[in-house]
Amino acid sequence: MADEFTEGPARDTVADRLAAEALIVDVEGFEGPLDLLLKLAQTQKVDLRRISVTDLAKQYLDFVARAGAMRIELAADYLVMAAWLAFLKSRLLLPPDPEEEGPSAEEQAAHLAFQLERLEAMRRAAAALMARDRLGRDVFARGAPQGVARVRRVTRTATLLDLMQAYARTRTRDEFRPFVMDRDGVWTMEEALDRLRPLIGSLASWVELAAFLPEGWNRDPARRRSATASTFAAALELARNGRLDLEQSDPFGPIRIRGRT
Amino acid sequence: MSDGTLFDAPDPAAQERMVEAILFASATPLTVAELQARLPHGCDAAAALGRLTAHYAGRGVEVRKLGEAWAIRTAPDLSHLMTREIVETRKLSRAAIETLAIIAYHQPATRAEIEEIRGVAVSKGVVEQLMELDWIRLGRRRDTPGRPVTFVVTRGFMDHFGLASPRDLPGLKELRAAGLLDGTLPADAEKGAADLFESAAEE
Amino acid sequence: MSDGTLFDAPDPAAQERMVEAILFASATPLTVAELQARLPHGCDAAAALGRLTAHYAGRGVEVRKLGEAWAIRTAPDLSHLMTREIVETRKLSRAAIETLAIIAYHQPATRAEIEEIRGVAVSKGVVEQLMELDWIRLGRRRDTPGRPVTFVVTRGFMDHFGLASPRDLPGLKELRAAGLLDGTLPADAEKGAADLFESAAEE
Repeated sequence: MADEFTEGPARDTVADRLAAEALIVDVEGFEGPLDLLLKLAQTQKVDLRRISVTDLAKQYLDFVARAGAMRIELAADYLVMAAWLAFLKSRLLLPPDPEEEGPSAEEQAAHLAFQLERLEAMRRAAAALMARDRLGRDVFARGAPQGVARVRRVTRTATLLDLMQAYARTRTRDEFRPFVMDRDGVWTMEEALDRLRPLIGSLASWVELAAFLPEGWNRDPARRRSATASTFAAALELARNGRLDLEQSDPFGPIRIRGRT
Repeated sequence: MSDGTLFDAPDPAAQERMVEAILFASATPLTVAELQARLPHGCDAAAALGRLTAHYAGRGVEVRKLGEAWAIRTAPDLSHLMTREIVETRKLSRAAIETLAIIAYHQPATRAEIEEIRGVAVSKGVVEQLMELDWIRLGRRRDTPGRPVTFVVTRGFMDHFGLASPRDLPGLKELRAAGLLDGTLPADAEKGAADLFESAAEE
Repeated sequence: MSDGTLFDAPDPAAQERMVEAILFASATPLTVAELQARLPHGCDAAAALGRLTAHYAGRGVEVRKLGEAWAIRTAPDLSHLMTREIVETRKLSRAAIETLAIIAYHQPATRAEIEEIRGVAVSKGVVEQLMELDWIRLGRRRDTPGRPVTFVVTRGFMDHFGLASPRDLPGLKELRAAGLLDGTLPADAEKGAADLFESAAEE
């Protein structure tokens, strides 16, 4: 940014700037050479656009000389500006050199005048801004603001892919097998019920329960035990539902069932 | 301000404006005496307060007496505007998505069936969560001993997952073809799932 | 809230009450979008704001547009009653005030531009102070070599200085007409500043 403004006070590296800042002395309350120039220009009491830059340069150089005489250590910025103004002043006093490249002395002087005018305009704008009705001084916000209570609610979501992956997981996980009951030797109660239900409807007389064991479940004792237990439980369930009657003549005697109509 | 204010009190509308501004900007409720002290001479704080209260009747805020002091407060029926609900969406837990998947594939499914497939007990929280999401609901009781409740998926479930029917869910064979399923299947798993689809379709 | 609210928006008077309650409760200005988000479905925050602004015209508090946001503030002519509410703020240095003005009138402004206008380096403390006051914030980086950061003014700035739009900055038109706002800025920077004003006004 600074590069495009080569005719101004040179601002080089960060190190240079830091060194310059260390030397800054706030001479009589001026904030930098431009501020000082503006103050001096205002003493000419003319429109800043019609200011005499040669006079201004002279005023500035006088000020710097005076400061030097008073052994006031001036910041580097002030001295850079002084050198540049001395150069500009000499160019303004000499006839223009047609061979010279870059902006003419008049253009440089005009730019300086513009800078001063702009700085002054910004100062006026700043003052106008600060003079507005300001919050906390002229206008006021709600004294007892009510915050918005935040209620956090968590919802859960899942995608179809999640669902399918989850199902695949439940059907394939390693620990899945051990939890599956090995049903080869087990006649479940549901199976017994399914077998009994269609048969009892036509069962008008007493029939021994053992006759209802499924085929092939009589030989292996383990299978017989399972089938007997589940068929007995199924019979109890159907008796409870009023579908059949159950009887046993003596302890450990055969259990007989009869359909109820 | 000139001495004139001693004798020329502001007109009633001006006094009402003043009380309005003071009450608005005050961090704490103010008593009539406190208001009076802050108004120019000759003002009647109580009367201005009365007019202000009437002006705000039925508006979004109201002038309310709190003990001996007065304040402007939100109308009680609008208090719901003062809370902001932050809805946070998180992924369903693994237990919940698996339970849901089993219900979707095997519906109607009893708790015992879900537990048998997952190999762990189904927690009450998971079922409640899925019901709250309106993804599962109770189906008909199973006509087996104990008449256990069954779970089925809901219309909401189909809407969320973009399914016309749970039968549109890819079967295990298709899952495997899609690379979603690797590892060995239990011998009867595929058949079992297919069977269940059939029975579900019949209902 | 039932689904019905999707279709049955509250009537205009009810919407106005709601906006009134929300604006009253907030110490900081709220944008139309923020208001809209807190109103039930189907409400028109902008229209309700318009009615509310008209209702409060001439009262002790007023509805004010502050940048892109809206707030209820006490009427400026009643500031003499508010001595008790005045918040004593640290007096700003001349450097801070000028830096703030340069950012406001030239935004987005780079540090180099501020330094060029003031003729001195911007001290770090000034930028920090203005940021702490929530009057300036970082804008988008300038698309020039080095991609310098830019500064823009905030919603807090608009609120503090009671500006409805960046165009309301005192003397802005005159400064622009005099060519004092775009003198040595590169063409793209100028465009950037213009864009910002435009887009701010459009929002």
